[in-house]
Amino acid sequence: MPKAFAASRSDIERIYRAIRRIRRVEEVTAEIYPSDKIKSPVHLAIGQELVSVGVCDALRPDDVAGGSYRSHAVFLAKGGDLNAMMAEMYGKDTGCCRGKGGSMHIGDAAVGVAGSSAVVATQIPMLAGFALALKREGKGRVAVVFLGDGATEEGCFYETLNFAALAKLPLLLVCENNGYAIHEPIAKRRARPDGLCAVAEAIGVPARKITDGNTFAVRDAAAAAIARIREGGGPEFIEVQVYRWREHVGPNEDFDQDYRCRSEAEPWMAGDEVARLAALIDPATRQRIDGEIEAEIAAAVRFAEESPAPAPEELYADVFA
Amino acid sequence: MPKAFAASRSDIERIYRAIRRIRRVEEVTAEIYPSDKIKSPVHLAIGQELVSVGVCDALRPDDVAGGSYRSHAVFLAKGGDLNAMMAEMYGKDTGCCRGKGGSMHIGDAAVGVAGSSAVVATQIPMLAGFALALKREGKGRVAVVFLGDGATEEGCFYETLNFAALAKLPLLLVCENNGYAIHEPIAKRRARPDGLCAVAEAIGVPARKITDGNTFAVRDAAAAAIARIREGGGPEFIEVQVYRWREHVGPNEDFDQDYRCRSEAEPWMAGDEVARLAALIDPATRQRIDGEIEAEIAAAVRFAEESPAPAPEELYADVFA
Amino acid sequence: MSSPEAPPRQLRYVEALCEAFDQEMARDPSVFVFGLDVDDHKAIQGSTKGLLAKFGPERVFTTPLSEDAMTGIAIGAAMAGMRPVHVHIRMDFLLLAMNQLVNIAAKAHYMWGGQVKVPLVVRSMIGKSWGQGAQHSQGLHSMFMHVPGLKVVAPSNAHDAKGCMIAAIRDDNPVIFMEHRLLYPTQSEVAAEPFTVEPGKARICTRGDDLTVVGISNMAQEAIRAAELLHEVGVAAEVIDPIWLAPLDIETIAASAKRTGRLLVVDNGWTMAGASAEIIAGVAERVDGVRARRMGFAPTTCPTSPWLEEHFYPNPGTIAAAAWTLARPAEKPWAPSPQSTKLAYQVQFKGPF
Amino acid sequence: MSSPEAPPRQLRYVEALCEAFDQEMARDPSVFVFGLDVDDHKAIQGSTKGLLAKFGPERVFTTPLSEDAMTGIAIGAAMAGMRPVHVHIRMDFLLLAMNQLVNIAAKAHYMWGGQVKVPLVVRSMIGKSWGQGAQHSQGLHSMFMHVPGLKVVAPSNAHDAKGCMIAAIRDDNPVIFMEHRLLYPTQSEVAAEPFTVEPGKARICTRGDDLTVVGISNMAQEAIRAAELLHEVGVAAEVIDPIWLAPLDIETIAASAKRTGRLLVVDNGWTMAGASAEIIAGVAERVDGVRARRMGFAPTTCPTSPWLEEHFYPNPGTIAAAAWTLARPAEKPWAPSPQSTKLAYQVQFKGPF
Ligand SMILES: Cc1ncc(C[n+]2csc(CCOP(=O)(O)OP(=O)(O)O)c2C)c(N)n1
Ligand SMILES: Cc1ncc(C[n+]2csc(CCOP(=O)(O)OP(=O)(O)O)c2C)c(N)n1
Ligand SMILES: [Mg+2]
Ligand SMILES: [Mg+2]
Repeated sequence: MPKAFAASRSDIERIYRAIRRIRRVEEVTAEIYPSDKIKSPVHLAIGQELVSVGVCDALRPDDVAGGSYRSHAVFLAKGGDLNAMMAEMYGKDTGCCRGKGGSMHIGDAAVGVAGSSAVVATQIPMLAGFALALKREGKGRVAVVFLGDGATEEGCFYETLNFAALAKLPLLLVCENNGYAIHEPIAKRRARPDGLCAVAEAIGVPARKITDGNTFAVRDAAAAAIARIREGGGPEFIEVQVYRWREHVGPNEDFDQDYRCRSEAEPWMAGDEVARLAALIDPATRQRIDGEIEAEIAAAVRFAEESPAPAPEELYADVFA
Repeated sequence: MPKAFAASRSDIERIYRAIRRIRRVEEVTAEIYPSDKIKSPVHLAIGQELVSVGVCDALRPDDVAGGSYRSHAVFLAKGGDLNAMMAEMYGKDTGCCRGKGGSMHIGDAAVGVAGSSAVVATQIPMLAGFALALKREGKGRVAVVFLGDGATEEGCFYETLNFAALAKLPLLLVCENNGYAIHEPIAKRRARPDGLCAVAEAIGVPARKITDGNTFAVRDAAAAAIARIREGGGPEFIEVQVYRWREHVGPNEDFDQDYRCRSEAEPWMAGDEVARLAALIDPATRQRIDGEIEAEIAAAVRFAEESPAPAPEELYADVFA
Repeated sequence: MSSPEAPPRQLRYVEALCEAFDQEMARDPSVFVFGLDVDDHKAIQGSTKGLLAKFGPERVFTTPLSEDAMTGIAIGAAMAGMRPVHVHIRMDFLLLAMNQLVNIAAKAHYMWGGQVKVPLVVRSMIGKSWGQGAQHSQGLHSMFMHVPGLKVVAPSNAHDAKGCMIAAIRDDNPVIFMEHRLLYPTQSEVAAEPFTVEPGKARICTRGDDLTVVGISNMAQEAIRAAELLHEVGVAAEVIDPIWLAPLDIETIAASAKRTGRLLVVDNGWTMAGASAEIIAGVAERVDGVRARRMGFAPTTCPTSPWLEEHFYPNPGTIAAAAWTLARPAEKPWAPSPQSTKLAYQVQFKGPF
Repeated sequence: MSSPEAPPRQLRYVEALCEAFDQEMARDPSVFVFGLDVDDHKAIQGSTKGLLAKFGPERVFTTPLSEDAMTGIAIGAAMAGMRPVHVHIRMDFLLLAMNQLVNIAAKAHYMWGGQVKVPLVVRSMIGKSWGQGAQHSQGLHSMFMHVPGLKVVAPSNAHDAKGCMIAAIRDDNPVIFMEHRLLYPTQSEVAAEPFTVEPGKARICTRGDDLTVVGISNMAQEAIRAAELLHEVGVAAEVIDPIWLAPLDIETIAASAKRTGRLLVVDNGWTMAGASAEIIAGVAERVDGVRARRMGFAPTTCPTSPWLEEHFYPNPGTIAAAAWTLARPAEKPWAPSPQSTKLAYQVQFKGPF
């Protein structure tokens, strides 16, 4: 995979920090998981962090983003509160959803994380609805929706593409194509596994595919698309080829299961953005960044552990607004 | 519109008879309608008959077809019983659905009319299901689904295209694009109004558009597609541009309403297939055919009028098989 | 909130709805009305008439045939601070939107810990008569009542149509707003100023001591007609219109049933695991010894044939007969004459729609 | 049909289901099993294990994520004479398939005048515990019970799982087959030969004269445990498992309630306009003077936090306490100790699934 994008030192450091931070949050979550303190399904982003980071780096703080149950990376890249996310996974009252959403439903309205949903593809029209509101508002804000390859098979994906194009909504659709839906490869699910961009284009949404696993390629494509979208150009679609390193749900690797093999993962691991970007940064800076990340994560875990459980009567709160 | 397809005399007579018969059934239905004897919404096929006739002419009797609430033409072209259809509209016990379905739900299983459905697009996966069964059966039978342009906006349209292509189902999708969904023109509903075939192709279904309103063009395209489908080639999509002469639902014209004007219809009326084909047939033969049709329709109306109403206890029959 | 000086004014149900949109859209720029055909010349039987001209195509617009996504889009827009009114010409089509309504709209406020609200109104119309048939006639309110987080309302007259619609638009929660096609031409007195008919309050329509009859949606009208027929034979029925089905004012119904000792619930929907079951169970949990019965759609799919359709629905005659049997168990069955059971609003109605 | 000579044999719920598929697929070539992930190495928790190898990819296959269309495809295939079993790993996802299930599957036989049949089985699993949360935990059986033309079944043990599945596959109507994730590892005696547990017959699980407790799906197990706890304090509960929810054996329940005079219905779902309302209303219509209560999910969205989730569901302790109050209204409230209320099958269960 060719990796030759121009980026300043501060770009690299910022992006490295963002990716490494997410990677480490996911790894720490995986380490905690067997303790059963996190009583909620977790779908880790390990290996796919570059997409959220690349795209969110091109967003304004007042833009809005949302994704699926696999949204730790989106949440953190968009500026979601790490303490609140960790506490949410622990089911604590201080969680971003007060313990009611768990890992699959994290959101942080204050920084434009619209929320994530566990029924595949449901978030796609939801973010288009945000885009509709942002368009009416007229301040050039943009909505971004992150979705998996599997989500493109649901009817509402196509329906949303059409309406978004028809209404020229300020919506960026970002498909993280990791080639699998749970254990089913895309070839068993799509007549034209390579046709996602063609579908978007046929419906009326300009599309672009990024296959080289480079965060800056994602960022540059997103930045260009977002600039056009802000100007009123209507929705765009970006497909990013990635690889999921861990099992679909849960903390482990699963190359010993019979649906995929490690050799498929190896090129992705070899080209890992965390390592590649780390190598581009001087050791002292890197050490400082890494140390800050570890401290932040440790504090977040402590925060989650020490936070109070919700009181029983909280069960009945917030059914209605 | 160029109209220059080679067809034998008997082809022309057969096709003429089929189209004229449907046209007249629809016209007679429209005449009866104000009497309130038909207590059910009717969606007439006038102006669009050529699609059902052209496609069904290329089908075997043991093939299966189904459509939407606008399916009088499909029903008759596929060989459905006219008496039973007329009695169904009258709500009589002798109706094809024993008075329980009405105009929007006609079906005749004996001749492969799978049934028609009034929730737009629902019939699309249903016919794909028939195609799945026919494929497993392995006798080369084919399923055809007729749908409107509006139906292509529903998620299940795309979902079905993908699965049909993936599973190489023996399914022909025929879109009767009359440019409107009720009173809404396609330009208000689709970002790319001319993109239906492109969408099908992008998903993996070969597609072809016919714009000249020629029944033989439809028949030839359908015959070619059906031959490939029978051989295991998988689904195909045919879009036929047509025009609806009457109001969306009900017996009248509606050019005085403010959503479309007669001048839009005039080229279609001028190129009407009933008149064009009639002119190709010698007057004596034509008179004979026309006479037979009138007699058949008159008999069907009589049959419907004279048939008994269902007994009240029929209400409770057939909830479960 | 209605002004005491304003002269009484009769409005049709559709006009009352339209006035609600008109007033709320003028008041609050975040309100918009959309859905298939809201902007065509028929304007959803007139209920959206004039809105396009007044508020423009950004606030009054049709959509592709994509109920699932368009519902999600409405939800997202609501979460982002707008107040969408999403219109469906048949309630049957909401079955395409169940995932978004139940899995997102109902749950968003709760599952995201109160961070977001979904002030969404979903209007839908129930078809009846002239062979609407299996897929154009369903009253599916019970399915929505079942789900915490949704409000459900079914106004039975023009006054409530306006007041409930304004309340629904102002509500910060998703509201399933169920209309009935047969009610559209019916008139009642409707105040000209904006007013609300608030969630969770039933209305006692007629007073009576012999039995309590609860009528849902247009069945409230049918029950009132049945009460008139019963009155002629000396049975005094207390007819209650719950108006809002979620939250449901079960206390008002239970208090009445406690007093009369007899409860007949008439729904415009199937009875099995439905609103009528809820009302009877809710009363049974609160009051001992009430004798209860329910009526609703026949336990079948809706047929198109008029000879069958006639028996599919409760009507003032069958309601009166059932009420008689419940109130006068010792006497022999009675039913009003068929001619006397017709409702004015049913006679008015003419197909094909 | 089970042979008297066969030695008793314990099977887990998932194994019992798998055996049903295995036997029915071998018997009838028109049966096929499909749905997301039925053919992967996890094989829907083992319930479809080995089927791919034995019956091949034409009869055991995964699908795209397209619940709406795939349901329609199953319906069409069923109308064409096949017998599809469509599998969903969560009942919540059926909300995407409501249009096809309610507008076509339930109505096809009726609306096409008996010309077609829809012998379709829709399997779905209810998730519970370990933070399944808002969208992975719903028991939506009540919505399906509401619709004429659908059958609904919720077996609570391995024996019924096999017998109901075979009955469902052989049934000529669409059957919504509701499983519960927590029941999967539970064992019971299951005959090796094919047998059916036919629609419309409830089972009396324990005999008792003090009150009738109806438990739906896994709540039948919880109710049996509650009955044991009640037994220790001298209350004899008659626990009934309806097994089939549509058609519902209300007569058996009503007869029991008539005898005990007290009825507690415990559902694995919300109570409002749900199965528990139906059962109470159905009994109230048949028997005067029964004191009735219901329990089910809290009237909230399902939270993920274990501290909240704990209070969301009925459990043997809360069931026993409610039963006590119903059976002994004059005495002071009682509840079993928390330790004694745990069910073996709940303790076994471990996330993340
Ligand atoms: C509507 C729906 N169907 C099925 C599922 C079960 N399910 C959960 S995740 C998943 C795979 C989704 O794949 P993809 O969209 O590619 O996302 P990824 O997990 O690869 O990030 C499936 C089928 C679901 N949650 N929602
Ligand atoms: C799911 C659904 N949404 C809306 C409707 C209302 N409706 C009935 S016909 C129709 C237009 C369909 O247009 P098209 O598919 O082009 O068919 P045509 O009537 O032009 O033949 C609409 C919107 C419906 N019946 N079903
Ligand atoms: Mg994927
Ligand atoms: Mg059309």
